[in-house]
Amino acid sequence: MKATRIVEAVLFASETPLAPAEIARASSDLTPAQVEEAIGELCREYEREERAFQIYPLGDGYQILTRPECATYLETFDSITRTQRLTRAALETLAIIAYRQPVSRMEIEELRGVNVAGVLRNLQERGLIEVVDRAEGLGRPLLYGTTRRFLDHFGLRSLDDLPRPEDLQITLRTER
Amino acid sequence: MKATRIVEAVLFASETPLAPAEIARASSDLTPAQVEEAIGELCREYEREERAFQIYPLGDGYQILTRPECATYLETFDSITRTQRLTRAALETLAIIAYRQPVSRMEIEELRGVNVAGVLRNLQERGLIEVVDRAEGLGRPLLYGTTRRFLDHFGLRSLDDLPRPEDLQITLRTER
Amino acid sequence: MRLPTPVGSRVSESDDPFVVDIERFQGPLDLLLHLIRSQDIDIFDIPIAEITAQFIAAIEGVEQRLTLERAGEFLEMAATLVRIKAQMLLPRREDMLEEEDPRSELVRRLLEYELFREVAYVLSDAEAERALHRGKGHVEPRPPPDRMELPLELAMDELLEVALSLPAPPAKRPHRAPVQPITVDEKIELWFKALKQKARVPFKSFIRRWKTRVHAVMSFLACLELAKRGVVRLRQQRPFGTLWIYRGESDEDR
Repeated sequence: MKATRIVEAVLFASETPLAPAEIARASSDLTPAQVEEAIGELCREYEREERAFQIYPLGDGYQILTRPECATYLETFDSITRTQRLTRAALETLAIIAYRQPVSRMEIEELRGVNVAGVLRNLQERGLIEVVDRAEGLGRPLLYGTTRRFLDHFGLRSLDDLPRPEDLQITLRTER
Repeated sequence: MKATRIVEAVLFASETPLAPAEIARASSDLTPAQVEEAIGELCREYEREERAFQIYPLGDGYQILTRPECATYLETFDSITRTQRLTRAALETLAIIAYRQPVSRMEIEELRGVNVAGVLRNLQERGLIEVVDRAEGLGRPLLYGTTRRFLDHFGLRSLDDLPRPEDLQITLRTER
Repeated sequence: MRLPTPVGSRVSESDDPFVVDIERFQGPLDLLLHLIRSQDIDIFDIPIAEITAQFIAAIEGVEQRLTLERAGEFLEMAATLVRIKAQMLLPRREDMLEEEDPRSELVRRLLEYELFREVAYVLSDAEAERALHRGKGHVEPRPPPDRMELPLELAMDELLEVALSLPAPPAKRPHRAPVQPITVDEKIELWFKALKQKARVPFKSFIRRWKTRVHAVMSFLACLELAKRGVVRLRQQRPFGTLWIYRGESDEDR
């Protein structure tokens, strides 16, 4: 069977992003490089045929998702959990973890000026952050980092996709 | 947006077969008859473009599924749908914890006569048991109990609903 | 990724900048930033007296409206502001460098917090954008499947059957020492030691410190073995009476 077809079958059957190396496991004849090539080919085909979906890079993998233009037509089928957005407290905490990881709860609280125990628990339950290490020193506090799912949730390829602090408009105001 | 594109988006996003009338809910401009027509058109497109998937009639609805020829390539990913079974060791340990919680590792080992560290870790990973407390006394050993997921799995409302026949050698602990 | 819209446009403001709904704010830093930014105050030259007054006015009655912990966070900031104000009123010492502005630590915290607040808005936009894409299954994208997500194949009667086959727990739960194999030879050693000090030893006294049956059995086997070798003699006056172990060479003790 053609590589494009195998890759398409695997991507279609998956509900999560898959890395090229993972997709390549489908067949012993398939290399990650061939998978990448097949994905490129499929992307062009979907574009040409005006499919309702496209292959999107997410984290270190790829996933077939519907195009944003279709979103309004799918709203009636939305489940409640699906549309749940994060609170500002959660977003601020995630922002700090994303940039400062591995980071302890105390450091986050210092930065946000508020207690974050509940928010951390919540983010952990949603699989957006995880304990990645323990710090040295007193009490050996847990250190948090973001997960693969974090990238997926925000449609990011990697943490490098996050804006650099100097790109934010805020920097204009920090200059004297 | 073209009817075929809307229908494709809905079919793609759905995990279950959808009847034409259900699909038509995506847009007020869409009738079930148009949905049927669009499905016919999509089927022909998928055939012509040799897609790895096709639209199949299932019950009174339709669902996009990968073609049977692709099945062999998807086998490596079957763990996604495969169910998990517990080993005898895990089952025994779970039984002891269910009926004697909160219970320490030492007590379980005493009953089973073998080391259960690995089994406990495994059951914890599966979310069936958790650390519920620490015992008093030397070393303050961790005490294990069953989780919410454990109850959910058996459809129990609480631990009191666990069957307790007369000849059960292990009795639910009442103290603590 | 798109750049965020400016902070000011996100915070809905009333006409009076310091009539604020405290529950809308993420914490004291958020509120303080709002007061500063909404009045176009230079963050590097905060009029502390004015801002402190506004801050305290804004958190008036905070104890009633927020939980004790959240209220405490705001009150702590109020105390910090008052302390900074006091420091600024103190006459400056001559050796004090210009950088040692009592406000500088607060400014550093505010700028750092503002940065992350900004990133949070960027993330919020990214989240909204991502939500426009629907994956298969139309449920929230899940992490790589792990054990938690595999349906567990286990019926209650299966668990119950296993539970029924398990041994009863020991009546007493003695403190369990690490399991060590107990040998007759070991017990023989102990008998030798005991009989070195006394000419006769009651069997009972010997096994008293061993709580388990296996120790008693091994001790008894050791006695028999020693008796067989002629090293000790055993004596029991009547059935179930005290069993005495005599040193073999002390025949005259009889």
